[in-house]
Amino acid sequence: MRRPPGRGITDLVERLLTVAEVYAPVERDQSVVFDRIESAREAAIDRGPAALSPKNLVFPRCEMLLSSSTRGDESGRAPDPGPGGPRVLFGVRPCDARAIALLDRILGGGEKTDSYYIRRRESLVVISIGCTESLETCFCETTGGGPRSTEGSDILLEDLGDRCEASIITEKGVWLAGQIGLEHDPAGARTPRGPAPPAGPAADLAELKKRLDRSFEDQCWRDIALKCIGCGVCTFLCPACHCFDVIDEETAGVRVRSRIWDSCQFPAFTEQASGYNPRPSAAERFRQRVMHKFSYCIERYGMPGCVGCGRCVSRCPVNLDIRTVTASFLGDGGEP
Amino acid sequence: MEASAIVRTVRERAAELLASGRVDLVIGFEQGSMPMRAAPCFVSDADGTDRLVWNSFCGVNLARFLRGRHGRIAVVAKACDTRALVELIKENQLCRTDMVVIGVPCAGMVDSAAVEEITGHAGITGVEEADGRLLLTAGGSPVSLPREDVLCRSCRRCSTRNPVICDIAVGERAPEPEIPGFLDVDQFAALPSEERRTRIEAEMKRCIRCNACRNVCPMCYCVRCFADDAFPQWVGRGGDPGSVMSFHLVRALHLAGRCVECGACERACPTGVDLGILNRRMSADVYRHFGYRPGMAPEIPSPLSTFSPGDPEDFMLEPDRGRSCGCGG
Amino acid sequence: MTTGENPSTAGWEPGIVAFLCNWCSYAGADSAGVGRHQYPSSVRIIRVPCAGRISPFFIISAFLEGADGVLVSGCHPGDCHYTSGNLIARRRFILLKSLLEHAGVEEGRLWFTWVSASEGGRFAAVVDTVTKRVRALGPASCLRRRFI
Amino acid sequence: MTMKPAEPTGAVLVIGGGIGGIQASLDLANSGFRVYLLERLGAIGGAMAALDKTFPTNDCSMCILSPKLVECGRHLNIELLTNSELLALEGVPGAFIATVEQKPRYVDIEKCTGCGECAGVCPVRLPDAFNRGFSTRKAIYRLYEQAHPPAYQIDMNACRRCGLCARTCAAWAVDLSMEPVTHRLEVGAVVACPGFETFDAARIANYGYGLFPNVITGIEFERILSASGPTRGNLRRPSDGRMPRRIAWIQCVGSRDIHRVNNGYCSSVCCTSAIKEAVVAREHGCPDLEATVFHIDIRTHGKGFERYFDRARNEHGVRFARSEIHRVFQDASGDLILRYPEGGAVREEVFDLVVLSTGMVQSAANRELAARLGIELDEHGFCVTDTLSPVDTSVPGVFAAGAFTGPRDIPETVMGASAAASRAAELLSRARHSSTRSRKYPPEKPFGGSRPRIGVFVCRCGINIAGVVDVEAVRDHAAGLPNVVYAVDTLFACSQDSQRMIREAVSEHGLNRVVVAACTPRTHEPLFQETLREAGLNKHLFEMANIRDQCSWVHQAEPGNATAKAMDLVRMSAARARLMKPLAQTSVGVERSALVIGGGVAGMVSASALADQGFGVHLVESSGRLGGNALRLRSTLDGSDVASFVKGLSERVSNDPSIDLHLGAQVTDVAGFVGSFRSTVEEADGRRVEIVHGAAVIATGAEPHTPSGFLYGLDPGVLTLPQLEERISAGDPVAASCRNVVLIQCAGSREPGRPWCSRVCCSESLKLALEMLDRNPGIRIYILYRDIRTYGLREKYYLEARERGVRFLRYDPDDPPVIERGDREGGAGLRVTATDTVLGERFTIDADLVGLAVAVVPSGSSRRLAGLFKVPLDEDGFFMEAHAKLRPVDFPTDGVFVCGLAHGPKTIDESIVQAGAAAARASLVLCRDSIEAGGTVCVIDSAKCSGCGICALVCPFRAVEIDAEEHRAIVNEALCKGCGLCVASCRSGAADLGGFTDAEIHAMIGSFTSGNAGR
Repeated sequence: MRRPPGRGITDLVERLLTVAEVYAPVERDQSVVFDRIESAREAAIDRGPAALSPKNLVFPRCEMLLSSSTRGDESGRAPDPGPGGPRVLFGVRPCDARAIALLDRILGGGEKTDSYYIRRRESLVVISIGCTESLETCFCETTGGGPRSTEGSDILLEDLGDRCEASIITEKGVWLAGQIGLEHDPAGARTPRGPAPPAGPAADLAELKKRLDRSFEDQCWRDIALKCIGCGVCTFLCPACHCFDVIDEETAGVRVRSRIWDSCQFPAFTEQASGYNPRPSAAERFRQRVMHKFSYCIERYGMPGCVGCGRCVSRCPVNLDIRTVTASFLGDGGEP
Repeated sequence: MEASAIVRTVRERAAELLASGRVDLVIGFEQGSMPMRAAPCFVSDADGTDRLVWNSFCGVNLARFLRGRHGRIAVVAKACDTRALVELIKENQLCRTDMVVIGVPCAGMVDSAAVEEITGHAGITGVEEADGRLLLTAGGSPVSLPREDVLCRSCRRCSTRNPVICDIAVGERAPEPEIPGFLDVDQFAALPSEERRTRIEAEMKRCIRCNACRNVCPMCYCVRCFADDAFPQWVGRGGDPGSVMSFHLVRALHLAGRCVECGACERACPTGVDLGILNRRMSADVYRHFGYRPGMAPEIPSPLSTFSPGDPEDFMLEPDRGRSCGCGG
Repeated sequence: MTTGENPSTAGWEPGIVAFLCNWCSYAGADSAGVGRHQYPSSVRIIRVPCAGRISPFFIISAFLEGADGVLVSGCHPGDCHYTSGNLIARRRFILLKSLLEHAGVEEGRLWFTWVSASEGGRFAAVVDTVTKRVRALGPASCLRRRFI
Repeated sequence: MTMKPAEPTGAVLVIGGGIGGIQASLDLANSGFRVYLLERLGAIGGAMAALDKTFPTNDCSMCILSPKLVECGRHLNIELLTNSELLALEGVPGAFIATVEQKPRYVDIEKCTGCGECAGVCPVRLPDAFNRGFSTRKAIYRLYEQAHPPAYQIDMNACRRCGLCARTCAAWAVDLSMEPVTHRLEVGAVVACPGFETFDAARIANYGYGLFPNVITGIEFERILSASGPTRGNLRRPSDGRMPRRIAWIQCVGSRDIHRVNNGYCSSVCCTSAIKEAVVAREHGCPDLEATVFHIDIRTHGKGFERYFDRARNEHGVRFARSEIHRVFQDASGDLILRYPEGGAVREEVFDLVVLSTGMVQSAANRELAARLGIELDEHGFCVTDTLSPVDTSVPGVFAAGAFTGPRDIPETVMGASAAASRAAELLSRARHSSTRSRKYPPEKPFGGSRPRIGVFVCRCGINIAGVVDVEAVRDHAAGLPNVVYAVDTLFACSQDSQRMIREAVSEHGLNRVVVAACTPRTHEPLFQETLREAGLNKHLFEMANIRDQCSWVHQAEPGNATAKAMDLVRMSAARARLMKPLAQTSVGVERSALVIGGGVAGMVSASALADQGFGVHLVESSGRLGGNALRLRSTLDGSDVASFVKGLSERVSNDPSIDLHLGAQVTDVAGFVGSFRSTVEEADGRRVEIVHGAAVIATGAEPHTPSGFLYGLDPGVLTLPQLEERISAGDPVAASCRNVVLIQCAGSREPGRPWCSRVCCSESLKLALEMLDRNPGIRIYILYRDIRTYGLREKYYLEARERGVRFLRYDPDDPPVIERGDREGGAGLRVTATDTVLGERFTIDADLVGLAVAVVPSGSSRRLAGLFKVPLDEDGFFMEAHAKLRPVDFPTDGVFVCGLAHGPKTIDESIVQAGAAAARASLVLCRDSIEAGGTVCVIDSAKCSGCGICALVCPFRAVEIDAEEHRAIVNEALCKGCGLCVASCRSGAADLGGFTDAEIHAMIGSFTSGNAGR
């Protein structure tokens, strides 16, 4: 059962608002999304997980890259310069925070960094709240995370009702804590809080990857994807999916280049100019999604591309449940 | 007929069809991975028919899954699925002779999100149905809800509960509701333009262009959707609100006279956009102006493929109307 | 409807896109020219073979690209050069107008009419009426593209 | 068979530029003959140009006429001779010399751009005859706004020779020194369609026409209704400009009148015309407008007219009063008072406006013309033609059509003109293509992959554009647009100099698209497209921005806005031009033979005309015998011998080597399309043969209705008219010795299940009545009727019958005559009881025989055949033509034509005319080696097509089909007319229209705003 956030949390939010832009789960038109808040009252911490993941803050659904005029004048516009000061992403679940950690590895680290991502990410401080309950759709533990995972969080809070306990995890966390007078509470981390909520069976991700890699050419994908309608719900709701397309658009003499979310589940995702499509059917496309999350990401970034938030499970229009799929590979025979 | 009896009959008929070789495939529903979920399933041998179920969560329109498949197919279809089949047959997408319709009367499907809302997101771990009620296990405790209270929005205004085309009828005919008309449309239309716009813009703002509404729709089968076409790009793919709104406007127009109001799009939308707010306008207009209800009769031509000399014209500008008249003021 | 100007848009003139069928309405616009019927300079005409050629895309696209009003005109019923193009189109137009207005595009932005080849005066009167109505409504914003 | 001259001249002189002359000219010029079209006035268009709407569809007259004016005016093989008169015709059929005098126009047609600046400065104002004096024009003027040729002319009778116009004209087109020119034209044949005049209403002084301002004629009323007329379509009465609320029409003014004027004929069109005017007045006028038509009979005998009449009465509330009005009175306010008998008393009623339905008469000019042609006229001045060769005049090689040959409506005129064209083509078939001209163009430059290089030519149009629009600014704006490599302004873009400039610019600057910012593409696009072709560019690489009609002429007081708009229009055109592609034309071969279905008179006439024109014909007749319905006729009302005509025609058809006769055969399948149909014919012996043909003529006739009631079939004394005629012809003793015969009209017509007038029955009844009187002068004949519809010149037989004692008794359809078995001694007598509505008395007639004028109903085979050819039937089951007025024998589907009773009830002479017309129209297809297809046609991207079929459903021309195997739409380019209906219907973006592609229009929309930020 849900319970409203303790006073400790609301106090904290009020203090945050004095030092930074705060983004928190808010209720908009009957669903919970992350958006900027002006007062602690707006934060909808008690309304269940947000329908959309917070990735929009660092990787917007549509982001202008550059713009120009088609008519030789200066009527074009410069792209959005990004946030002016620090932003606090408050009240995310540890799984969503963990997804940001993955995005950091992909877009913000290594040889190829994404300046647009970094611009938004650098100013962002992530404060997560440890989960004290789980839903049927939760499976963070299956993906190597957990209800109190600290990956991706700058500060992890535990809601203890009238007060909250903070684990300050990163330098950014230290900085922000200093700004609002929040103290690291290492004692709290040891405070017994009852049993951790069950969040999916733990899984042997290495074994899963091995079995998936073996099954690339397997016929089973065709059967699994029979009911897939090829929409982008799973990927667009996923806090870790990060594929995009770059488009050029023009109106009234202004031409704009933007990047927009794309989905590996869309046929056009891999369609080539010649019309040839290396992933011609839902089977190849669904396989790509699973392989990417549980094989390629592990290979390249050392963590799976799925954090077990359960959004795709709960919102898939045809109940194509990724847990069932991964479980089937881990079943007795090794293949479903 | 009890739900369990319907399930038994569906399984028996499906098994017979497959065993006798009359069909190569049966498309129906199976129990989903959680309570309150039923998922489309594809059964190609008689042994597999035990997977088939029928309950209040079979909201997906299965007509969506017949196109492009070879061989003869049986489909477990509720009224709105059959209405979509009728339109698809009319549009040369399906061949009536290649399908066997196992028709199931429908008392409306349950909106699982509404159930979750009512039960305070307590976590539903079990669901059974009896006597028009849902018997739920919510947060570990039993809860009983009348189905009527948690029906999908589209089902609450449903006008056709029995299959329009049917080869094998399962269950007793459901009483057809009085056609509820278009009260919702009229009420919305009565609002001031500015308020309508605000309401619709609020809906459209939630759209993330994931295409679930389009892809789950049985009538959206274009090889390439206008929204994905780059030349000409009628509607932008980016985030500008005008383009998002236009995407839904054009989709509503493309469905005008074809939308069977199954509500599959609304159920599929991950952000809960009230797509009916546009589609219902078209349904009302098509019915009132052209007397047409999609999917009700294969022989009646689609309303946008024809015309009547007496079609309404009062929407048109008549600059001289009243002006040239010297006696009426 | 008042014809009074919104003070914030004083001096502002609407941009209106007109789609005219070649055989009647475009000819009617020509007749307006030949007859020197003066009308407001707000309209940009796009010639199409038949009202039946006018896809809903044209109209929605015009609003997207910044039109403050759209005018569509074809042959009077019975005059269609292609027999019945205007009548099939009429059904599309009924629905399109209804839908756009339902969605909050103000009544008075989108206009349909019939103008015949000889009706130069009527064409001018149509443009006059449409311009007045659109001017009173001010700049359109409902569908206009704004990049974010 | 026509005696054919050995080496005829392949040119025809067409006299009269009305719709008849235009139709004949186009048919001849499009089938390989050179045409000289002679028009007395300064522009073609004739009476139709003055009409507001046309019945029974209420189509806008100008809308349907103006494309024909333009086509005629621009046709390479039609030479327009306006302001011209025939002086003499010499020679023999096949080789005439026509002497024509062309009066000076004082304006050079080649130079005049129609801008009208001259009329603006002309100081002389005089009543405008085209608007019947309700408005004024200048001494330099154009007949009407859409006139063709569009050049102005000077009325020298009014001109003061001040020279202002000449000085104002920037094109140097005014030439006051012009002299008359005499042309000697070598022509093989003459088609005379000089039309009619309306009766001068002032001749009947009682109506006060000319004295009372609010008494006007029908044609004047049409001008008042017309949007381009003196009141711009606002219904106003002349005296005080008030909108009339009560309008009366008085019918038969100058027609059916042997007492006040010697016009014994019926003008045939006025009843339906008055109905149209009343209906349109009710639409235009105030909501409570009262329209009353005072008439003798209502003669709505044409196709669809009776329904029109019904609707006028029942839906539009038009009142019909059966009263002859003898006098109109005017009161002090200008209102008009009519007195008429009603229910035994005289009723007086006040009207705001009285419209006189004046009849058709022949002018002195036409009499003069006839004299010069040497052709015979009747007492009323109408050209005499034979009933069974209805477009042949008394002079061989001279054919006539339209109202010159008797009162005719528009479709009758169009059919007559086509039939006359066919007769001329039969005479001159050996000279087809011998006198025509064609243009040769250099090969098109290769286009593939070239970057757009756009040239923009901005026309100043003298001061017409440049006087308002800042042309230099527009030119400079154009020069800065993407892909525009050349921009220039020119004084007159349409001048010969400018054409050379465009050609040179194309080669010098490597232009591959051309934009001309000038006037309207409707008139000028063909000219520039020709220039492009001469420059080696595909004609579809051309685009026009209309900155005259849409800018300078309509925003004269706002030069700044007009200039800004002109820039926008040019920018939109350039945006479109960037995306234009050359469109290929392909050729589809033509099989030079026709399939004619139906071996009645219409089918046989059509077949023999086509054979005479030099084409092969397959004539399929389902019965074993040629002749059809005409086999039942012995003669016509005017005594022409139908029996020998049919016999002769049958022999001629049977013996013609180019006619392949299939008796007892049926068409069972039709495939293919115009130019190459493949039809399967099942022969009498069951064999199936495939016939390849380029065109098809449907002439399957109609059937007499089998009546129910009236004791028909129960009493041998009750017969249908055809049965009665057979009995009379056979010299049946009963028929010969009768004392009393009753003929009942409208037995099955004009009633709910068959709401049409069967057109022929009144005349047929008169024919039988007169014949019975001839054989048995003592016989008493009663004709029970609703309206006597002896339209046109047939009216004289109605007069004759009345004079000879035939009793005409009018019954009410709600109280139809009752027939019972009589109890008279000596045989099976019949008793007919009815109420005479004129006297209001019930009467009883003891009759020996009763003849029922049964309805003409569609042939049982029509529906099947319509399905095979994919052509429509009307709501009554007759074949429905493509357009009731101007395409009366065509179908929307190319290459298929209809004639005779299959199209609707008509008399034998009308069937013969229509059969000739069908032959003329079919010859347009058959005379060509190939049909050009492509260009502005629909193209399907099959990769996007999902085969839903909406395109095929909406296509009016059956040009799109869904391929059964590929499951994709395919377009038959030869049938596609390029309307784009399917394109806008296609949800998948699979259909597109060449020349008006989605991408082009999208580009125009996308560039319409000036791009000012914050707009």
